Amino acid sequence: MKTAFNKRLLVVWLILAALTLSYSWIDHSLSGSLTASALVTSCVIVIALIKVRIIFREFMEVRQAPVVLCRLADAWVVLIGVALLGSYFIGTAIR
Amino acid sequence: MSAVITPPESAATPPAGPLHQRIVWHLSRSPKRELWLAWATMLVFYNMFFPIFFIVAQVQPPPQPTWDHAMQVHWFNERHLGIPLGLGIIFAIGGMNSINNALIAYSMRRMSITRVFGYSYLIIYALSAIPGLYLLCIALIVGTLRPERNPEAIEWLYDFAFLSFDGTMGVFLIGSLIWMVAILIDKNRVFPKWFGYLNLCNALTELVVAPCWIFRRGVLAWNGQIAWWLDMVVFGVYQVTFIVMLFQMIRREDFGTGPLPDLPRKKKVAA
Amino acid sequence: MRRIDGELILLWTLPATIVIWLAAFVLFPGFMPPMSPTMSANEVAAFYRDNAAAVRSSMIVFNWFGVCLVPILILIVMQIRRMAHRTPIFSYAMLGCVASGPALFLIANVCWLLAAFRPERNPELTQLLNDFAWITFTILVPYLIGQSVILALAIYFDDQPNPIFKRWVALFNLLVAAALVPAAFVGVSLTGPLAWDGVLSFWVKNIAIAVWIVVMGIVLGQAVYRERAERGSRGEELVDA
Amino acid sequence: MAVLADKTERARFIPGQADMWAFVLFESLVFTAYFGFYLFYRTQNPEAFLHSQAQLDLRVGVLNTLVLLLSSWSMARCVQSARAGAYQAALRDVYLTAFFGGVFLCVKVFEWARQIQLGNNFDTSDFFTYYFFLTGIHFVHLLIGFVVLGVAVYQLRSPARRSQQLVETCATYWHTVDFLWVLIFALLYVVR
Repeated sequence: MKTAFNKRLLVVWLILAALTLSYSWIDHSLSGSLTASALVTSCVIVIALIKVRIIFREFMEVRQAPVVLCRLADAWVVLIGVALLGSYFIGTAIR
Repeated sequence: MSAVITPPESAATPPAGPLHQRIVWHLSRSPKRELWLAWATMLVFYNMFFPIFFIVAQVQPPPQPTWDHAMQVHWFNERHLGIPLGLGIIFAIGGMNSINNALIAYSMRRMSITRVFGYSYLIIYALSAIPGLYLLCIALIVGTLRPERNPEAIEWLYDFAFLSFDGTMGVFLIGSLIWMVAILIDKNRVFPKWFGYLNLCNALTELVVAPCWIFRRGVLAWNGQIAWWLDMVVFGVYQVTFIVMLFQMIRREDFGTGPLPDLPRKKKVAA
Repeated sequence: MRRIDGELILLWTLPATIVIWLAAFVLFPGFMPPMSPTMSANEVAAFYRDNAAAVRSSMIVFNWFGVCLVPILILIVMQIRRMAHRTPIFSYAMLGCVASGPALFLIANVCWLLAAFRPERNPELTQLLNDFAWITFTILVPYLIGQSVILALAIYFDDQPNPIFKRWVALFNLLVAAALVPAAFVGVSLTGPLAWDGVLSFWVKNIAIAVWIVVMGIVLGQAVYRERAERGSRGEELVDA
Repeated sequence: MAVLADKTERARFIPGQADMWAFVLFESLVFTAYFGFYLFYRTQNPEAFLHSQAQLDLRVGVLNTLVLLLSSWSMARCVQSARAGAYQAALRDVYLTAFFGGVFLCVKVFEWARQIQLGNNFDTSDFFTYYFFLTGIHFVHLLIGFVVLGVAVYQLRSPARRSQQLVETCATYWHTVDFLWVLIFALLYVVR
């Protein structure tokens, strides 16, 4: 029983680590060019939010929590995403 | 401690009648009149405190730290009556603050914990009012006293006032943490645990104010969006919450030493 | 049972405190009569230059004995605890008021001493220190008002046949609190009754404080002695074994 | 099969105190506000931010993220061990969590020291103000996290205590510190 649980957590960790390393790849593919990029920013934020959601669901066990908490956690991820992308794009627009 | 008198049961039920009569009864005859009076004082104090700072004295939200001497002198001149009158009211009603702290200290006394928490909170908040409130008010009043004063001296008073207000959050921070620990380890269920965690949120945003000693512009300056506005929002939420929490505590109070009973839901409607 | 040994010693420090304060008050050349807020910077500087010795000696005495009222206030806190209250909330509130008055007074005190420290200083700075000292000294009323009102409420709620303090003490405290309120508005004007040398801000406020100290000293003394007598008649040990 | 049965049998539950979830949601709102201000002001002067940002070493950030994810992983294992009654394993997992947290702190301090050596202080540029501010406030949360881990150890050590609810509450706090760092890392190191 314990090993079964641990395997799932291991897989979760590996996915999170892979997503983290994908940042290295994004950074590398830009090869040090110093330009603002809405595309990169959006990708980076979305990947971070995916990671946050995985942490919520797997590590924080929201997956097994009452539906209210599930919805609330998802709503928060969306809220954070909207706030972050919103401030970035509003800032870009009114610059 | 205080002599405890058990009043006859009939005296403990509020009389029927219009709202203002019942309020008067709660404040003067009810067995919980001391607590209700303290709570009402708290409500009155905070309902006067914020309008005075924002509307009468107009010293909040804070002005720019980057202003030059001419602007600072102008700022003081615009408020030459608002500051001494508004802050004068603050000095006249300031003693109420002590009753607020006493009520909060009492909430800790009602918990299943040592008295040290309540006394520490009481003393820390009595102390914190000096750098966090009175000293800065005095600096502002002295600043408006003589418009012809050397602008450099005015600038000193200006900085003193706003840095003293924003920059001395440590006392409030530790007080908040003391209340948090008290709530979290309490077994008498005086407050819900999430309120304890909200104390931590409040304490953490008060940490964020400290950079105002370093920055004169940007989000961390004494009027910055993070150091001032966000802190105000969190503090506002915290404050409204604790006023409501204390209200609930007094309603549930049974003057015992064990766990606070829950409110009887039906009975309230019937009454 | 609360131990009461030594309460009389603390109580009898009050006359000594009053004498010392009165002496220092009279010794300070700026109090009799109070310095005018309309003095120019040069006049203020000249005042501290000419009266440096008197300013220093009186303010050093105040610095030493400024906190002497605290034990008396704590004695009042102890009497509030004896009252027929359901909660200790008034004694807590009173305790919260105790230290702030002396703390604000000491700030004023330090500013006066600083003003006299360097006579050759730019007069504008000396005037700034003088303003700060006077405003702080006059406006230190919030907790004095607070403790009077709290005491009045505590007495009013003390429902017992033989209350600790009589009802008139509550009324007296409210009166004193009302007399202290105008001093909070000292910053409004440099002249007139509200200015720091005015009738309301200086004379009424300071006389009210003095009368409060004397009257409360007497009624507190009565209460303390009565408590001892009651304990004695109940045959309790006055001396802590 | 047994796992499945066990799972369906157990009703859906809130991990830890619901109160801690209120903290998590509130605190993440506060952080969202910090991030929002950062992103907004970043777009007002992108060149300066990009220029300062180029001085951060992404590898240090990646390493720290992996380390903190490891700590979260072991904390999650701790909760499951404690739930299964394997308290020795649970204790070991808390210590492991604290160890990874400690590694994170050391790397963080090292990184700060290096940036200061490079001349990037709290007040040298807007980007580094945000960098030190966000990493600093997160650092404080992590320090509180050690107190929280202490509570978990205290609970797990004595058979008389062992409140599963408190252990889960502690874990929820620790994961919050982790996911906040995931966001901070993305926003400070990689966003363009």
